[in-house]
Amino acid sequence: ADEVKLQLKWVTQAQFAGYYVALDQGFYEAEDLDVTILPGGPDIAPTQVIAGGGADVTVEWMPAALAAREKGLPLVNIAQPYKSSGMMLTCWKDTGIAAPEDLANRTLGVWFFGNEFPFMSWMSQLGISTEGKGEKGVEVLKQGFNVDPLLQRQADCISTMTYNEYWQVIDAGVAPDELITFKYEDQGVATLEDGLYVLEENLNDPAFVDKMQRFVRASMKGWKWAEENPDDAAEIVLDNDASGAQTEEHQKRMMSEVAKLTAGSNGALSEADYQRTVKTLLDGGSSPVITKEPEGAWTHVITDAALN
Amino acid sequence: MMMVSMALLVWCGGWWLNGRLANSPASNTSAVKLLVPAIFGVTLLIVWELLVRGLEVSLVILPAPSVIAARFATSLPILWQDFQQTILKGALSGYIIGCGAALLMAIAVDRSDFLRRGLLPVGNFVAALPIVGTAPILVMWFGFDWQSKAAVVVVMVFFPVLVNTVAGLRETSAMQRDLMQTYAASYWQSFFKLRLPAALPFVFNGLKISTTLALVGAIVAEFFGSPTVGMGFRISTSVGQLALDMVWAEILVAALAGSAFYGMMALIEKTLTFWHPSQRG
Amino acid sequence: MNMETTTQALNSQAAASDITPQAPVIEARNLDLTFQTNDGPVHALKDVSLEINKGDFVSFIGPSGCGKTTFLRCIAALEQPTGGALTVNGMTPDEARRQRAYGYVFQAAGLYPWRTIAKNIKLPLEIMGYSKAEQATRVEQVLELVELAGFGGKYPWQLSGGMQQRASIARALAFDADILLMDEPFGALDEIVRDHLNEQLLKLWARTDKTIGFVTHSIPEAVYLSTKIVVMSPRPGRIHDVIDSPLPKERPLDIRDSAEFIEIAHRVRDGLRAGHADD
Amino acid sequence: MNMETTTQALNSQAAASDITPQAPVIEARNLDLTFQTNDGPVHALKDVSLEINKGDFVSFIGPSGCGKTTFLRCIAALEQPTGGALTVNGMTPDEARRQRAYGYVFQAAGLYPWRTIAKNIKLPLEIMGYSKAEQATRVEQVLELVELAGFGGKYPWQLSGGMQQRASIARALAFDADILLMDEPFGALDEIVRDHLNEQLLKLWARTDKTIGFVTHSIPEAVYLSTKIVVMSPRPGRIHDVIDSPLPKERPLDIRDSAEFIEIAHRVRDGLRAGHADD
Amino acid sequence: MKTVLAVLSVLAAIAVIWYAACVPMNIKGVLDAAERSGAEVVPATARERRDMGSFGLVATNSFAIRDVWSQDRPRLPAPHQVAVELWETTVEKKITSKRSLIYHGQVTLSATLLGFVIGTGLGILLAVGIVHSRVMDMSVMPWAIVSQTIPIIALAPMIIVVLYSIGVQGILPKAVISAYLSFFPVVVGMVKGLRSPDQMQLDLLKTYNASLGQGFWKLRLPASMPYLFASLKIGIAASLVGAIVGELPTGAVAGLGARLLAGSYYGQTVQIWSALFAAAILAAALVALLGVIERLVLKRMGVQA
Ligand SMILES: Nc1ncnc2c1ncn2[C@@H]1O[C@H](COP(=O)(O)OP(=O)(O)OP(=O)(O)O)[C@@H](O)[C@H]1O
Ligand SMILES: Nc1ncnc2c1ncn2[C@@H]1O[C@H](COP(=O)(O)OP(=O)(O)OP(=O)(O)O)[C@@H](O)[C@H]1O
Ligand SMILES: Cc1ncc(C[n+]2csc(CCO)c2C)c(N)n1
Ligand SMILES: [Mg+2]
Ligand SMILES: [Mg+2]
Repeated sequence: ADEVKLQLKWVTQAQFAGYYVALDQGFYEAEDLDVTILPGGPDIAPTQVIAGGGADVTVEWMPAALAAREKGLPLVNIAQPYKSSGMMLTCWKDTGIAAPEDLANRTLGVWFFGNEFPFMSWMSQLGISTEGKGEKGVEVLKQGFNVDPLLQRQADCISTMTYNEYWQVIDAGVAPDELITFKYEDQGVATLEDGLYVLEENLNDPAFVDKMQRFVRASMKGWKWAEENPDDAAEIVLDNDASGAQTEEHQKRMMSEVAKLTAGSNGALSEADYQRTVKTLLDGGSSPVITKEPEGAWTHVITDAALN
Repeated sequence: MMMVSMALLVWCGGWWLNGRLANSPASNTSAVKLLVPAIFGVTLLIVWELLVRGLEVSLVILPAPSVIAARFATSLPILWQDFQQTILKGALSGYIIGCGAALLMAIAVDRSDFLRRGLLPVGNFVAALPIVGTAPILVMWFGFDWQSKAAVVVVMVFFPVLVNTVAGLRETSAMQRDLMQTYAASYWQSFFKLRLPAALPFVFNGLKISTTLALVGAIVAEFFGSPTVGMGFRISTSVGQLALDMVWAEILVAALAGSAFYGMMALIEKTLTFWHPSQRG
Repeated sequence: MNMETTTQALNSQAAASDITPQAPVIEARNLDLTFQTNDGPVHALKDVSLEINKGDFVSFIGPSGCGKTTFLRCIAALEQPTGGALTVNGMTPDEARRQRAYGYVFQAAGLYPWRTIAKNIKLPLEIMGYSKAEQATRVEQVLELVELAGFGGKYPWQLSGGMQQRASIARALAFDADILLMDEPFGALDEIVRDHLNEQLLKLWARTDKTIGFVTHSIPEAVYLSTKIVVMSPRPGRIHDVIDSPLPKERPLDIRDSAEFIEIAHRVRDGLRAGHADD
Repeated sequence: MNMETTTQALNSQAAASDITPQAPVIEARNLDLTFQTNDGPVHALKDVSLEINKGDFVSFIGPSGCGKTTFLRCIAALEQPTGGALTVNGMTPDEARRQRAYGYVFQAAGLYPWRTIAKNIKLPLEIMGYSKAEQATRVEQVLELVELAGFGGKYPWQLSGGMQQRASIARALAFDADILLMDEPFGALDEIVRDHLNEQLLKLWARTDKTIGFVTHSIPEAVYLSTKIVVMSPRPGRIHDVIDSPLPKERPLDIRDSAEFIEIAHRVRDGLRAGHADD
Repeated sequence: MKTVLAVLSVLAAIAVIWYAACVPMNIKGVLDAAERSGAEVVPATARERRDMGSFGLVATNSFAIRDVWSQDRPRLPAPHQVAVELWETTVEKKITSKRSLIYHGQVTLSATLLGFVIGTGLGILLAVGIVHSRVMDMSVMPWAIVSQTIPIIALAPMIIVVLYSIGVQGILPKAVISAYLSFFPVVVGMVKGLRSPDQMQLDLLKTYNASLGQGFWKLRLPASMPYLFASLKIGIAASLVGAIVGELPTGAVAGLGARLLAGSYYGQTVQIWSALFAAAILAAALVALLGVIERLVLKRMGVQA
């Protein structure tokens, strides 16, 4: 069997259910693949791992991947299981925030580590500076791993994913109507998340391409299986979580939310979505994520072969 | 391959040169004492540069020293801001508060045998709490700005200083204490005239260990939440952006600041405990 | 060496404290001291009775471990006897200590390495609250007395062992203690220096009427200096013999060649040997 | 100071020694040693010339800091002279050291605390590669010699200071060194024990015909033990007088009351005093 | 005995302070929950409460105090909450369970021990080199100090990636990080220890014409033992911290570090605290174990207690 090492962007959770399902249900095996899934974490830059040769393919957000490309690390998107973005900003309603314009002069929690790009683009579209509080500025905090800054009211808003952190806020006893959320999708600044990326040079190797075709085919099969059997998929994820930290309730709910994001995709990258992401990123204001239109940052070679 | 063998050559050359210097008659002059480690460091840097170039190591894995130096030179304003936030505000204030509190506590502990017996084992236990666990808690308690970093530093430096000071205050010989007895000296007289001076070498041991702990503590704490400035913030953000040259520039700042901080304490130690055999050479 | 000023100061003190001529300054009755150690109890002093009068110069001599140091420490309230009675100037040793009645010279110099010689000698003066001017003059005086004038600014480790020991003697002489307790103060010195310091000590004693307790291993030294020689023997530590010296207070160095001297020395040696034989 | 007698004595002595009748075992010519210290150079030895013959027992006496230890260390190649010539058995001191010609007894016992007394004595034997059986018998022998039989299994801190010092002497005697160098070995002992060890040392010396260099501060000890007494004086360290002892090899303890003894002692004392006056 | 009593009373005092501290620390969370469940809270809204002092809130809402010790996600969990969690995750869980702290502790422990062995070995080797070679002493020592001013958490991911890229995965990368933290105290302690023999002891061997090796084995090494153990105790604690730090960027899959992180990620303060205590207990146990070994070794060497 051919070995494939997959680097995830984050810890083992239903966000990556498709891959775990494919592994668990033997879809990879059926394609004659021996797949190792490497969980990520707060300190892992998947781009760096793949650059170092620690993985063959990685799950990454497109802004980070394009930024890496500009830094001289030629990553190529070979598949895009996630159709839409799950990112949003979650705020306390009682702070008086009702619309994006009200964000000025607030304290906002943002993820960094390469995940800050969509937020920066959005703020620059709103014409809000991120350099500090003011009429047209916000104070940005580097948000840690959890939703405490919101719960402790150290920040008025924090970044959340529809499938994860938002529900942690709810689980902490907050009623949904105490909150107001701004989805990046709704604000027109959505960027593509959780695509599959490989190193460009590897695509010159037919054996590698073949391996990736089989990998993507099996993975997409896993995703579709997960969408249809969310509860079973969540169980599979739980079985694979070595930290023992995930709870069944949380993973099942995450799976059902994730299914909404993956539903629209058959695995092939939509060119329109790509263009929208690039445009958002180029609009990044004073310090844009990428400075010029990337070239060759994606390919349909794999999905075309895999999905037909 | 050329560069790799050149690296090997430079390495051997550096050692040879240092060997000559260290065993020369001039080896006790302060110039040589500075020169030898400097040559070692430079050798290390050249070897690093040659290996990275020779083996064509990717920039996003390990940048060459020249690249780091260039980044350092062009990013001075940012580095200075980060230095202020992390070292001057976070590490330094935490260091002063932590060491000060530890010194006061040590005096209290030293006065009461009961406290010493009870507190030191508990103290050693608390000191073993890993910072990666305490940092998120302290960030939750003290907020995102430098106050929480200072709190982490306080927790980190408190026990080394306490333990060393308590040990130092007990370091006097029986004869030295008996002498004070025959003078019927009061507690504070014998404290200031005997126990404190005798404890100084130990106190400085703790203070020196704590310099590096303070630095590392303040930086690490920023990984768990920070404003958008600071060395820890910059490092974690830059890793995510694959700006490894920036990461290493910050590490360089940390190493420079840490060495300077340590060297400063060592210098103060030297002037205050010049009488101690370890300082007399 | 000009000691007149010191002498005056010291004399006036001595006269003032001359209250009860009859009562002994130090009186031990059936003193007992047992140390509890890991290897079981050590009987360091057993049934020790001794009277020391004002102005006495008492030497203690005996094999290693016979309790000489322990007895001196009891007098200075550095050790608590486990039995018997001990009074100093009619008080308990601890009360006497609080009144700063003692100058103690330890076997090793025990100077504080972070203080210069002068500041080491100043130490007791600072603690006892002497005025700055008084401190300075006294330091000058005693430095001269032990022939260390000019070395006040040096640190202890810059001096030889003998000079350190002299500094520690100076430290004990700097303040006005009635009772001087000296635990083998000249052990580390060579014979010439030792002779010299012996002479100085005798002069000082003659001038000031201090009461001195003195531990030594040297028989000639004990005989030369003392009005009373206490020979001790070990296991358990006890007094073997107390020899009152008939030698006059005025003692030139060559008194050591006199028949009287040699006789006393012989008696001490016999006592010592007997003590050793007990082993 | 009379160098003629010395030379004569040396010659007659040399004639008596068996192997190389003409050559002295240790020969120093105009030896010089200056230490470079932070406070400037210290002239520890100046122009020191001395010959020691096989079987000599040479004592070095002099005020603190006159270079006694330094001279012994030069002989043992522990210190490098800065001028002059020094030969041991016709070789350089370092060559002699490599041939393991020395047994050195330091001023403090310096036993390794992690080794029992027996294993401490074994240390040089292990290093010099003696067989296990040989090691065991030698340890037994020397333990008996210094009267420590039965204490081989104890650790140093379980013994008194005197016993430790004896163990360290045993350690130096355990292997076959021609030359025994002893730096104030009995300084810390009381007079009775010291007398006893002096007797033992003399007996051993008589039996083995070793050459011994011995540093002491005690005039009677130097006179009692030596065939030759070297009086040194300090700043710079140099030889003040060399006194050949006319005492016989057989020396009971009470030889110390003889007129001859007292006369030599006087001469040594005078030399010492003169050395001090140089200060 | 006296020590036990003293420790117990200090612990009791800490517990009292701790319980008391829970009141101001947790009052806001309790009041938020109370407000949601319809209770009358003064002031009534979370917005207003945000800007108020904790003690003021305690004063105006004394009814809520008893809840501060039983919250789900407290800012400061009460001691019994931590104890219960510790108990449940150690004693009441199967050792093989992923929720068992013993399972995670053992994962961390193996990396700690491996790192400790590597770090100690390296430290001793360096110290031996430094003591015997002037060049090493002059050139390496300053840089060893500098190495400790580098924040390991910044280096850790890079170390992992570099090791990944040369094919090293699993326990070794973690061990390398923990070795990095533990070698320094060992170097410092051992250099001190190997240099602890005084001039006389060294001269003695010189008069025997002992070789360098004999000097090392018979004098320097035995003399350094007390120093070695003192630094080993510091080293093993540092090793444990290293292993935990190393667990974060290795995907935090298992181990006490993963536990800490997961607790932090989901705001499970009780879980963080119990993992923290588990780590400290593990460190204390390792140090105590070294203490026992030390006593045995030194006793065999005859060194006085
Ligand atoms: N603090 C102590 N604890 C236990 N035993 C002690 C203590 N101090 C002294 N001893 C023991 O008491 C006995 C008497 O000791 P002391 O020091 O008085 O003897 P010494 O006559 O002064 O001997 P030396 O001439 O060696 O100084 C010895 O056996 C000694 O070991
Ligand atoms: N390693 C050294 N460095 C500098 N000076 C030294 C050193 N060793 C000895 N000296 C100096 O050399 C002189 C002679 O010292 P040495 O130890 O030989 O004297 P000594 O006669 O043995 O004295 P003591 O009777 O006190 O042992 C002294 O002034 C001493 O301070
Ligand atoms: C330090 C840190 N960096 C990034 C993220 C963001 N992130 C990366 S993957 C992912 C999906 C999981 O819900 C999220 C939120 C984070 N949380 N913490
Ligand atoms: Mg004594
Ligand atoms: Mg000497």
